[in-house]
Amino acid sequence: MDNLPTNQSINRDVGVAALFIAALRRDLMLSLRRKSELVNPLIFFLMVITLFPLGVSPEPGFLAQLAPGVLWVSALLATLLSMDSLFRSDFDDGSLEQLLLSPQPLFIVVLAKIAAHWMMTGLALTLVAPLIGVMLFLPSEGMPGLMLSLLLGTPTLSLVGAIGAALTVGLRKGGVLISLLVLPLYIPVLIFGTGAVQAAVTGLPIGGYLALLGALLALGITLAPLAVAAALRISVSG
Amino acid sequence: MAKAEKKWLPRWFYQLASPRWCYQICGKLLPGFSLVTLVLLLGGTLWALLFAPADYQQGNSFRIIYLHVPSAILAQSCYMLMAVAGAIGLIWKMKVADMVAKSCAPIGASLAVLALLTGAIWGKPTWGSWWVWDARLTSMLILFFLYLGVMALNSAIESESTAAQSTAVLALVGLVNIPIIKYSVEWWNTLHQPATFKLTEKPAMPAEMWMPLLVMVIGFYTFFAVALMLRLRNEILRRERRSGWVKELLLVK
Amino acid sequence: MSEVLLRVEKLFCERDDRVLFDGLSFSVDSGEIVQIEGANGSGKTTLLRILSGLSRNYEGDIFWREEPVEQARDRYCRELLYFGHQPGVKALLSAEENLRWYCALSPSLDPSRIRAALAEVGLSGFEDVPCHTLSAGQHRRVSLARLYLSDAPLWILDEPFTAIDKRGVAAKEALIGRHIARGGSVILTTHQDLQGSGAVRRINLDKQMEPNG
Amino acid sequence: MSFNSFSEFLSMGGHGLYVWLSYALGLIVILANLVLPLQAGKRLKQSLARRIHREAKRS
Repeated sequence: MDNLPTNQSINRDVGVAALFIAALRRDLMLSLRRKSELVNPLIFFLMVITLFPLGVSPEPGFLAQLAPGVLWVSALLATLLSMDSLFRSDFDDGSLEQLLLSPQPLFIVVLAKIAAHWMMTGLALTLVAPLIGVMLFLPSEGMPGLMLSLLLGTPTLSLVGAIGAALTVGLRKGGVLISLLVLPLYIPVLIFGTGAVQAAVTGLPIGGYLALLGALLALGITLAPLAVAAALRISVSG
Repeated sequence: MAKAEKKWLPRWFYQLASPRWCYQICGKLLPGFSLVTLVLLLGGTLWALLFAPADYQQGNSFRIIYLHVPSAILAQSCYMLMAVAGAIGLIWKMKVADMVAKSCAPIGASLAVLALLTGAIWGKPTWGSWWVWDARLTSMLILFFLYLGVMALNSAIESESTAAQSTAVLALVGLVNIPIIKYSVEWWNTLHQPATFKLTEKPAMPAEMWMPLLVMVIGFYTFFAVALMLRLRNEILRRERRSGWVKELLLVK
Repeated sequence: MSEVLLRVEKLFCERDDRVLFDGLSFSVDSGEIVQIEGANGSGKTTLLRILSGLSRNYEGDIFWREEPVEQARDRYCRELLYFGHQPGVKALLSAEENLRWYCALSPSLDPSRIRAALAEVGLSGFEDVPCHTLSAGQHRRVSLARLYLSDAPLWILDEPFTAIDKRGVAAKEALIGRHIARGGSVILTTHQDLQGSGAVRRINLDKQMEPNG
Repeated sequence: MSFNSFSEFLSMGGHGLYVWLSYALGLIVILANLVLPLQAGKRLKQSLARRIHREAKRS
């Protein structure tokens, strides 16, 4: 009978980059195979936007003024809506336990999962946003500001939302709670995001806003996965 | 590693870690703190209402500052204490720190409500409406939301230790966010209503005005200590209900 | 050649106002099977979750190769295979994709043996079928295939034989026997009696909690 | 003393409603923070004592 290989001889560690890519691929594959989850946030986004002209006024000038805020608030809510599922299925089927028991850095896997989530929600929202901007009579000068601010802002939303998702993953009724936890934390992104769109509409430089959104994103990328990893360990432990 | 670290910390740190010691010391401190609180708050209020001069612009409605500012300061300090206590509980697995963090949340939330209400009332004679999206008031509102989130999470999780740890993580995330929120809200405020009249940003307050304010702030801090100790004692009893000393304590009565 | 792998000292855990175990001490040597017994709700799963490092709601000390497990966390994770209540199999991924992911997560699993392992658990031909078309028992078998890939010395198995037929159980027992023979050790819970796997040490959580027992 | 008479003190130069409302709210919040934990503590001690007696009887 062959003996167990000693610890030193087990040398199959995949590198950090390979691990990140493997985790990203796995999560993208999972969401692509479940089409409904992919389109649900987009449909929600579209529906909420439709409510505003119906509820407030269809008058173009008025809507154009409202558009930056409405677009950003809807994008924020759509992201929030999809957040709960980030770790939920992994928790339910036991893959989360296996993930926590891995000697590989949890930080990397968490970051990959969030990146995959963002590609399926934030990035998709960014891509359809100009279309919806047109429906709300957002002036065409505002479009670059809208796209760029969403591109920089939505990853931060996913990162912060993931903290809420990790904290509530062990709870049956996590859905509403997650919004309570996360919405106040979304406020800075909302302020700078709408600020960028409004500045772009009025022809002011938007570099400052984008820089701030970028700074928030950088902070989020470095700190949020740590908080998520800690929160996951706590939630699974309980 | 944990054991090696322990030697570096002062002795009182470990005594604090003992719920029993903490319960007893709180019991000893409470009467003194209560007395000081009573004197400070009563004296401060009388000073503020009777002797402090009226503001030349706002008249007597200015006297609301003596409640608004201390409660706003306390609401923020309380959040900080909650997050720090939570972090200590997370790192050193110190039960008492968890209990302090849990006891902080309702007190802080109530003080945030007081700051919001007094701010709103103050806004009526100053701006002519009950609510104005002033930067300070808006930040305070968001702080209140953060408190609500912490309390909601804490009550949603059944296991006490898991609840304490999860809440601590959330409070720490909130603590990192508070400066960002404050900064962004201030930016947003100047963007939308430039150079409006600010409630509490006065150039130089004369001594007759800020002295009672100082008394009130200190009074609120001691009041907070009293309220915290009351809640902490309850929490210690509840969490330690199966330990021998609690049983003895309750059987004696 | 037997060496102490895992040592547990004065483990205490309570849940929902109930003490599950108090002062529980034991050690697991290499080449040893330890079976955790007890009635339902006696804390078997909780104990396994604590031993694996998933749950940290306990008091007491756990040592891995005589090093406190908190410090040896990285080494311990490398040398541990945990099979939990939920199989940890993604329904939307195929069996092979599931196993490839686990190989990326833990270096003690050998990806070159995936096909062979799936054949061993009777799933050859199902490698690239999405797992949601498989039955619950097959799900567990996908997860159990990890045992055939594993070079980890310590296996912690929570009810590994549920939803598996007799022949499958015999094969798993043979596998455990081989693992023991090459110097590995196993901690498991099961309702079945282990047969032919040599010496099995039993730890009964019910007896442990009897007064003065 | 900034006021000459008690009625002047009450009216607060026309801002009486706001000032007194604020101070009333302040009083309520402060008292609530003291009374509620005291009550809760009392109830907690009673229920814990009952429980201990129950357990003592049973064993």
